[in-house]
Amino acid sequence: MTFADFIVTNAPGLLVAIPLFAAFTCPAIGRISAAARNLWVMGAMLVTAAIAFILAFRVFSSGTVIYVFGAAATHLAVPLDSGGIPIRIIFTVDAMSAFMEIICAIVGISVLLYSMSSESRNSSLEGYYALYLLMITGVFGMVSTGDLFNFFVFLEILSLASAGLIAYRIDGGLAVEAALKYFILSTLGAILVLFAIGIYYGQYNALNIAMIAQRMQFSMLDKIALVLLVAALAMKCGAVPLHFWTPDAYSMAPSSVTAFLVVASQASLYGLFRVVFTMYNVTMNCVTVGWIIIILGVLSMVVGVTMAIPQKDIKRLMAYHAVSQTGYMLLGVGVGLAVLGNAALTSAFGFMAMEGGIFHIFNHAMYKGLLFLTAGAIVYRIGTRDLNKMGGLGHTMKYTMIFFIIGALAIAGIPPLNGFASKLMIYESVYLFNPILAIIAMVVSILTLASFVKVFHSVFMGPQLPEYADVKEAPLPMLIGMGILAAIVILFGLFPQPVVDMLVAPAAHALADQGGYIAAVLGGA
Amino acid sequence: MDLTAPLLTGYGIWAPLVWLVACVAAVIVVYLLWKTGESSYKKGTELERPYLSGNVEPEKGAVHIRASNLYWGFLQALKGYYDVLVPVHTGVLTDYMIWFVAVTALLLVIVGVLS
Amino acid sequence: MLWNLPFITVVVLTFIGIVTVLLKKNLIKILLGINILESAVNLFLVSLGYREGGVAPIFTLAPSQLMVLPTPQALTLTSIVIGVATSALVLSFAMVLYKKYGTVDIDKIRRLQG
Amino acid sequence: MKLTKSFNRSLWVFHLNTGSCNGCEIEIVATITPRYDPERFGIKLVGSPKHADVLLVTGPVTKKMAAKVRRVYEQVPDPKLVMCIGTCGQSGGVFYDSYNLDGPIDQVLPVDVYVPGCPPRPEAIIYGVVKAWEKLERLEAAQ
Repeated sequence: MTFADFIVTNAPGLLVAIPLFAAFTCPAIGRISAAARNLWVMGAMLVTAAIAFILAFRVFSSGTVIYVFGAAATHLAVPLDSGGIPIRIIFTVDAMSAFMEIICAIVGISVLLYSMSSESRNSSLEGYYALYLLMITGVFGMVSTGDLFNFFVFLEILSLASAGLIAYRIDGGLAVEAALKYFILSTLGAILVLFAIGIYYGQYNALNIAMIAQRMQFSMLDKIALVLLVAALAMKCGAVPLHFWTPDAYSMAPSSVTAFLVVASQASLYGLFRVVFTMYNVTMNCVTVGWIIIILGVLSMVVGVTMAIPQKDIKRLMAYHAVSQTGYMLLGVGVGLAVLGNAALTSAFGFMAMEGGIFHIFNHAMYKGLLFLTAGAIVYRIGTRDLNKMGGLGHTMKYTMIFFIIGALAIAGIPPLNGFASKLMIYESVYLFNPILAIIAMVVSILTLASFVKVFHSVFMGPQLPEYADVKEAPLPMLIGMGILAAIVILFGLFPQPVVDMLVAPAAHALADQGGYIAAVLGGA
Repeated sequence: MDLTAPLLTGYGIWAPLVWLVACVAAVIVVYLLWKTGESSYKKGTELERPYLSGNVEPEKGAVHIRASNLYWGFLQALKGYYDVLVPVHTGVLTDYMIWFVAVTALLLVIVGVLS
Repeated sequence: MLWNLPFITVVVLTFIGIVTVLLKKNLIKILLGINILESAVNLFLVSLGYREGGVAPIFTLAPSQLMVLPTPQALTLTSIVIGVATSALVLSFAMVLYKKYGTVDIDKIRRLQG
Repeated sequence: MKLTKSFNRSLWVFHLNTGSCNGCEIEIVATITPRYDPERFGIKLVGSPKHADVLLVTGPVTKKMAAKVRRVYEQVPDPKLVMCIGTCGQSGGVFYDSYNLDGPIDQVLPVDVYVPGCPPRPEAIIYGVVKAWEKLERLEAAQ
């Protein structure tokens, strides 16, 4: 088996192994020199991203990929003597997981490239990059695993690594306070997830998602487990009544970490959709759970944006926007779930709503990452995060201003950019489901634009202030990092239909199609 | 897989390239109009400075409207709403956890009872 | 009554853990509450795998005697390891917060709000 | 002063009050009412000197207003004209021996057209504007 075959067949396993290996060898390589470490980290990320793209291409062309750890053949999910129970840890990478892996790879590359120069002035970067690669491992693992307990382990790896990174620059105790809140809430959430796993194992004697999905009878215990999982994962992705950690964690973390925290929260969102769609699908009362997710979504949208407008800290304002944009995804996919039971409605607009929500996950990761990177560039140059002290930066930081404009227009859903494409799909399909929700969504978009006009005016416009006369443009690696994301934001805005056909539609259908998932794993594909 | 196909959104279509062509046409027209204007003016004179009913322009820092005075009216109008919403974000960890446990309990009741 | 005694202790421990976590103001006590919750979950996981009269699932005794299920024990081991990592991280946070804020009282650690 | 093609079709007017008793202001406003309606010929009152072609100055230039009048004059883009409305601008009018005057308007600005009268009737103002028009045409012919 040539080297290329080895890579292609073991892609899911390598996806997690390489960042993990690079993370733990990072301090050793750092002993040699800073440049060597930077090269090592960037190399590891590029290799992982390449494998992620190979895997995604393989999944989109030939369906779900099964990867069994430690079995004779990588696709031998159900050993012959085990009587139909998949006993080993199985990675099930279907279209939806591959979709999330593409997001994680793209944002990972641009953010790591960005942090090469944004963190260059700070100390103890070995630990920083080790935790960063651990976080990337956590997201890749959460997204591609088919085993529920394995999902919990990667969730914990992600929480631990991101809490460490949030508290990395202590910043007078504020960052540590933010990390503490984030981490204790995540631990509480993880305990709930563990309780749910215990319930599933007790009832169905299996931990594999496909096995549980096959044996699901939606008893009272399953309802409890469903609620525990939905509450924990909704907290992890920042749905409103549980979003309180998001502004603190996003604003206090170093900006390159915040850009990736957005992807990490979306991995929990993916987990929420995986639990609700693949494990329960139509066995549960779709309308009730669908409406729960819709209400979480609408609350997130409204409270997120209204809390963002009076903010004075630039990153805290953007953090509240991350909460409100998560609301859009929850609304989109929640509507898809609510009509899942009724085939006529699903084909009418259910799939369109889900595709809108899932496409919005991709777009949000891109333009929110871009916005946090621009905020980071501003804070890197002028040292303060307080909007009242900024002004007239447009004169000197021209490229950062252009990237900020692209990001702000995309998040507000202004036509040519990718935010508009996914929001339009959400508006139109949600309108058919319930007009009031669509109207709320549009009003929230207007308020989003309003608060970004406020940020743009107070940061970039106005005369050049004397105290920022000598501010230079952000260094090149930061601009390249932002450039990648900006290019994608524009590109996917101009050609949304091929993207929807190739990436988003298969992901939405794979998510909703429980039978296909079970057949892929247990059918011994 | 046609690259320039319009996005089908179940209800209507969205063709970004057609929209872009319209925008480019509009920009060209606006540029032509702008070109007809008078562009010569004496640099460095009062013509460059803003008209503030004849007064001298104040020091640069004071002219720039800072972030917190924007949307003052909006926040004043929604005062009732913000007086409720902002204090809810207390910043105390135990309050956040009470919210978390309360919402979980609420969902347990809803899912347990309804479905 | 006897065979579901562990599940009753799980409920009691969870109740104690949640009450400690929600009501206590000292950060260290909150951490203790979380550890109580972790132990409750671990007990719940382990007691799932119990078999009447089973022995430890060691391979050498394989076919002869009834064995207790090995999977939940593996889960519990991982969960304990994660519990250790969690406690270590929260304690280091508490140390830095005490150094910077001068207190570990949660009501005082609230400079990030609004 | 280079005159552009689009200039002679309309004169945009900016009114500047340098301490007048508002008598001339009322007359100026009367001039632009529908009864006389100079808008037919494109003569319109504008809000900023930066859009203006003609600077309508009323009142004797008080000391405080002198610097401001010069600044506003410089802010009017070329080609421009100055019209002095009312006798106050020409000779201080009723305030001729006041301690607070900074001299008549032509010591502060180069004035093109004087419209005497305290206050001048709207017809006089319109006649003044016609004079300004003629001056512009003479300038354009001389160009």
